Amino acid sequence: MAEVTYREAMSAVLAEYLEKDDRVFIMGEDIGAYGGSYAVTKGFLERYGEERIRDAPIAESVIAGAGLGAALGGMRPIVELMTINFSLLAMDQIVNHAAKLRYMSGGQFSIPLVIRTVSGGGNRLGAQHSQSLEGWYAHVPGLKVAVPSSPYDAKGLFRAAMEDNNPVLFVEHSLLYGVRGEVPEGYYEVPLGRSALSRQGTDVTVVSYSRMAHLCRQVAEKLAGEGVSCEVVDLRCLRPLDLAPVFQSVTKTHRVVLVEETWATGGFMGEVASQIMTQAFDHLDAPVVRVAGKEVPMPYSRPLELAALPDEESIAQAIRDILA
Amino acid sequence: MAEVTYREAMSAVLAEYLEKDDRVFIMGEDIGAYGGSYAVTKGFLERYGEERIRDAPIAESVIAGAGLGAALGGMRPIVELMTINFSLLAMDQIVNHAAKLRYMSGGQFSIPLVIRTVSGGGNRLGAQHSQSLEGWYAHVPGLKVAVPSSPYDAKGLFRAAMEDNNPVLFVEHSLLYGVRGEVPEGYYEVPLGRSALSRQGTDVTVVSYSRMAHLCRQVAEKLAGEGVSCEVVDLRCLRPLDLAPVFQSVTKTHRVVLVEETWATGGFMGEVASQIMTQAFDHLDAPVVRVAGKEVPMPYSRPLELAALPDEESIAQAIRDILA
Amino acid sequence: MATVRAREQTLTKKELLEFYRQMVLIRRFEEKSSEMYGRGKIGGFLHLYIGEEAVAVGAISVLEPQDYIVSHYREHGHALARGMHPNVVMAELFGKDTGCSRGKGGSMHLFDVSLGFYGGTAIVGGGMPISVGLALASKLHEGSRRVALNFFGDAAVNEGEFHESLNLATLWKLPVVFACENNGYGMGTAVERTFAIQEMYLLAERYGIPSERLDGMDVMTVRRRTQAAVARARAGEGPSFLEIMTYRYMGHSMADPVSYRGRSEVDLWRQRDCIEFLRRKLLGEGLASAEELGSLDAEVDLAVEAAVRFAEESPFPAPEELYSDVHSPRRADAPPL
Amino acid sequence: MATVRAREQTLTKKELLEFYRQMVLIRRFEEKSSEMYGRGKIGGFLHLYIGEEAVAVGAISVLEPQDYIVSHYREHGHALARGMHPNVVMAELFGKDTGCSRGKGGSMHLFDVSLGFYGGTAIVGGGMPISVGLALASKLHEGSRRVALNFFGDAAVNEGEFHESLNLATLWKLPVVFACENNGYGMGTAVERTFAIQEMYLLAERYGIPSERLDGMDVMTVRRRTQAAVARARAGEGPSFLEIMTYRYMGHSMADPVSYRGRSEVDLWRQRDCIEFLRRKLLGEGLASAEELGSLDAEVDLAVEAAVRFAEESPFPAPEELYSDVHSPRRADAPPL
Ligand SMILES: Cc1ncc(C[n+]2csc(CCOP(=O)(O)OP(=O)(O)O)c2C)c(N)n1
Ligand SMILES: Cc1ncc(C[n+]2csc(CCOP(=O)(O)OP(=O)(O)O)c2C)c(N)n1
Ligand SMILES: [Mg+2]
Ligand SMILES: [Mg+2]
Repeated sequence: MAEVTYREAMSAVLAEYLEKDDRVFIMGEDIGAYGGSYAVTKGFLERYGEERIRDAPIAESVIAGAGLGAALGGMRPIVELMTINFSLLAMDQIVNHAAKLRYMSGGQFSIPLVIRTVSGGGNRLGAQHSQSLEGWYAHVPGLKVAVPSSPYDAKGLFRAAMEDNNPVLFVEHSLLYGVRGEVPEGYYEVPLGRSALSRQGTDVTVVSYSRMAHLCRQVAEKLAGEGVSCEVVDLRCLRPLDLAPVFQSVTKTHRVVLVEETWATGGFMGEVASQIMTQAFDHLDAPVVRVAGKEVPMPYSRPLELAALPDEESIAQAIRDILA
Repeated sequence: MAEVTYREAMSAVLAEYLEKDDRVFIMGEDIGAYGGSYAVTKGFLERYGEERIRDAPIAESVIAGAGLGAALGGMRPIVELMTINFSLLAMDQIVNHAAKLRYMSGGQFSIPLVIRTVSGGGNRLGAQHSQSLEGWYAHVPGLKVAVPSSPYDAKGLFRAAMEDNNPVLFVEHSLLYGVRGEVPEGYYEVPLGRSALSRQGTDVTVVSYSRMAHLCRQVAEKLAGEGVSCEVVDLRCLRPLDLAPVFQSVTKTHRVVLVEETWATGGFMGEVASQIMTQAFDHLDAPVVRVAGKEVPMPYSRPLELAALPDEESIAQAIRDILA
Repeated sequence: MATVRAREQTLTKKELLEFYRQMVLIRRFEEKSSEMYGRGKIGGFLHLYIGEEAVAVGAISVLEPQDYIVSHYREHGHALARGMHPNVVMAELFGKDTGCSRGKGGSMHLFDVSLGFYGGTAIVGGGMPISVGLALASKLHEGSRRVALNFFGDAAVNEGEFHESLNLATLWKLPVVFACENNGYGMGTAVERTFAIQEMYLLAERYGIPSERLDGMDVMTVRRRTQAAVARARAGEGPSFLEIMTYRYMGHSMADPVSYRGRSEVDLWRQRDCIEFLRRKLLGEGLASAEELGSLDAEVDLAVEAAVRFAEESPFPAPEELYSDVHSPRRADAPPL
Repeated sequence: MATVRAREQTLTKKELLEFYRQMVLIRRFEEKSSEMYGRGKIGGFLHLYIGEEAVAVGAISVLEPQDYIVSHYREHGHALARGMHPNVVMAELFGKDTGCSRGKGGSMHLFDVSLGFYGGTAIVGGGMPISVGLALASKLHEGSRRVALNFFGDAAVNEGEFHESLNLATLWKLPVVFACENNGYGMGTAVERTFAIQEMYLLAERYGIPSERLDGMDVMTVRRRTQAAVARARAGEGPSFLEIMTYRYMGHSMADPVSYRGRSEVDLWRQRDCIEFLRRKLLGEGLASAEELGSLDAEVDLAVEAAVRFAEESPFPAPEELYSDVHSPRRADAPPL
């Protein structure tokens, strides 16, 4: 198996679909001449031409809406919203239209639309460019939300998103693009709505997704050295949500730490905590612990930003605490 | 004390501020010549004139953003977004700007902006007009979110919102406008971030807000006849969130039912459940139970819509079940 | 066969009678809807198209079967003009399982994929980006053979999406026709109180596309001008904008007390009523007799009555339908798992 | 005193030298920022204003102290031209407690309420509605005595908010000046690839407001035309739109490899460099000697060095600052509780 970066995995799988099906095209801001703000589509314009690599005006609502319309019209559009912060400008098209058209029409349409976007902080980009809002989309029936944390999952989940016939929000993380991992040569998919048991352990169940799942795995390695055995569940997808591996894990560990990057209040892990309580109430030896971003707009100043985000140390400490 | 409707309470308190301070003005869609889609501002245009009752173009983003700008410029704008469904078109201005400007500027600005909007379903308005998205705004540091369930709270919370110096999303419910309740003549406020113990009881703690809180009180009355004693907590405000009365109640009842109108997955009550687990873990005799909207876009057809929404019967049944 | 010479086109008597029939059908249908709303058979909002019939009928008459329509919440007229059966539209308003959206959409969300009828959105301006996307699909994959006809109201022109959609459609030369139904009001707010540019087509024109204002009370004018726009789109020459001047006789929705305009304004428009106009023309030019028209009227009355009966007798969706149609199954052509 | 006759206005030597100083200050400041970014002192994105100095300096020179400025993320130049001290701007870029936003904003979020400087938004187009609101406040409460000057890029014109903002400002005759800095690109995408209307001012004009395109490399032209727009706004005559043609010599941000345009295009613009242009004018017309300008240059160098030192030596915000400034306290004039 080849080791590739998350970025390379994404580039490869995008190219794969462009080559496989001429109904696939990419539309977004600065994906062509600029090569994509995270260089995922570098060289695509030259390779696939302007018709299929469509640099769009800075106009998120029509980008998303035109993607939706093109999907209704039989294409398989891949729409890129540069970051999830800007997706707020497209939210009406995603939430009020893409998510609802099939249902409102009594099932007449399929909507093979994949919206790629980038979430998360940690780049010193300040309050307007550092949010992790994927949990909002995961609240909406009619959408699916993928949140891969590794090159393997990125490629596999993206295929699943493309083979799905529903609007999928595909949420990458800017700090993961450089992360390397093994990716098989042949075709495989990671189904939407199947969490991964990333690491087996016996003392505590650590649940997370996207970049935080990546951190959790590193923390688990480190804590193994301290004699702490963490079981790590990577949700991989927030909607459909698969908590079965979590419930199962809890019957073994009896303790849970939930980690997410966004603000705790109203974060998606509240949902996860709630469901764990319902499904595994009798197995819990302690309340579920949540690690999350601090409840402030993201500050620019480096020491403050570091303090605002969960990191390996704060995750490790939460794990130690719950075991203490 | 006079009995007035929720609508009358809102009209009165809006008029009160228009009369008290000439920096107050109202801006929104069809609030003037039309009288407001829920008739809250009926007659205002004639009484206060075009300068202060500003019918705006159907352009939610600039409505919210101009409200924000006017607040920065020393006014005390009341902005109306006709329903929370349309607020998605203004979300960037609310979430990326109003919520963050003070923090990003290192505390240089105060933002006395109140955004009124209407949430909820039950009017046969279909999927795009029936959402309850206030929980999303409650996730955002820098915003406050009020969700009154009675004429008394509507008036008192609105005053608190107007006296606050921060952007407040003030979320009314279309099915509450006709509800009557006692409202004192004199000045009073209901502070933002103070939940109400709406009803004392001993068997189970029922937590809710907005129209669902209204229903929960009615259910509690009814169940009293069956010998079930419900303690009802009305959150009244989702951010700041005050769960102290809930935690206290749980030490007495040991059982909790959470009721909200939106879809369960990623709903705000997940947060509440999570915090209850953390703060009152040892007092719970059973997992917290959640009653919520069904996980589908709201259907138009009456029987389906009724099935999609929590109602008195489904709330009562959840209470009976948790006590069984 | 008797014909009317309408500048660039020749309409047959048959076509004109069909226009007449469709306009009367829409009007009767709406009147009946209003009545059914009063009886509690229809819920939610109900936005009637009465007064605007010539717009839907004239514009849609030029479309080919493969074309797309994207409309807004005042779309009963568009649905009927496109050939949706009154039965399934009325059943939809009743929330019945036999409705065109299986009762899940309601008045604001009529759909029929087989007719290329893509709704029905209750979000002002929300259909514009979607129509641009449909046109993009057509251009990318079908050489612009399919045209997207997008109806929206004057107030939608206030939304940012208007600008974004016009820009993108123009930039990419997409086969879409933007048909603005300018009825003078968005809810209770008159156009001149919300839009800086009174002549909307003058703004659209600046994007570099053919734009014009036209009389929406004359079905032949609407047809003629739409025909030019659609032909252009189909020829790969890109979008056009039509500002179609019309009027809704009723309130914005059934909840509207209509306090913002005077009776006399309504009367003025009623004098130019599109149905009366065509009726006079047909009679005056000897293209139809009063009897012929009367029998069309009667036919329509029967159809509307039948639609109500159909709706009434149809079942509500079964309870388990609540959960169906949220998601599509996996693509048929997807690799096996 | 020696003066330059610039059609409608007369600039004194002192004023022209001040323009020169400000433009050189901005350029040196940006060059130094770039260097500090390379050394890891500055993080995140960093959008340099090099090449566009005449726009900020010329436009802002006409404002009164009570006026408002709303800018975007490429706003160092606007901040400095408005009179923010280089120290506090550099300290902000360093994320220091002494920064103009106390280190919380960073390069894209400079603020100074005492100078009416309202940021600094990192959302393309996001400042437009806010500037409209500031102008509304001015009109409602101060007889339009305060003018809002709103800077944004050519790409912002693609956003729906452009349309919504222009419409509202025009409709309500608000004292706002929309200053579009057309530097030919939004990130790596050339204007002609994203905007259907190549001459943006022609679109703005259709809203019914004075709109023009002007040379942004000539600080005197920028000043003159902005002066007219600001005067109009202050007189209660409503908004104007200026399309100011300029160019950024550097990449979009420090991360931009600038693969989308050729060296020769940059060189062409550099030949029209705004600082060189003014320098030649000052020397050519005998308004300043090479020594005078040299000493201004040296003064600026010192100021920029001092700014770096100030930023370097300033402390980071204390850890507890993480939680401050999320909310304002209750209104001072609120009823007692
Ligand atoms: C985004 C959004 N904002 C507001 C509304 C509320 N609303 C429904 S219809 C309407 C007026 C639209 O008028 P127009 O576009 O002229 O169409 P008409 O009703 O006249 O046919 C408004 C404001 C909405 N549905 N969607
Ligand atoms: C709403 C939004 N969409 C996309 C971006 C990403 N982005 C940042 S700057 C930029 C280009 C803006 O170009 P322009 O407005 O011309 O200003 P310039 O950078 O040329 O000064 C883009 C697309 C953003 N910040 N906000
Ligand atoms: Mg209208
Ligand atoms: Mg630019």
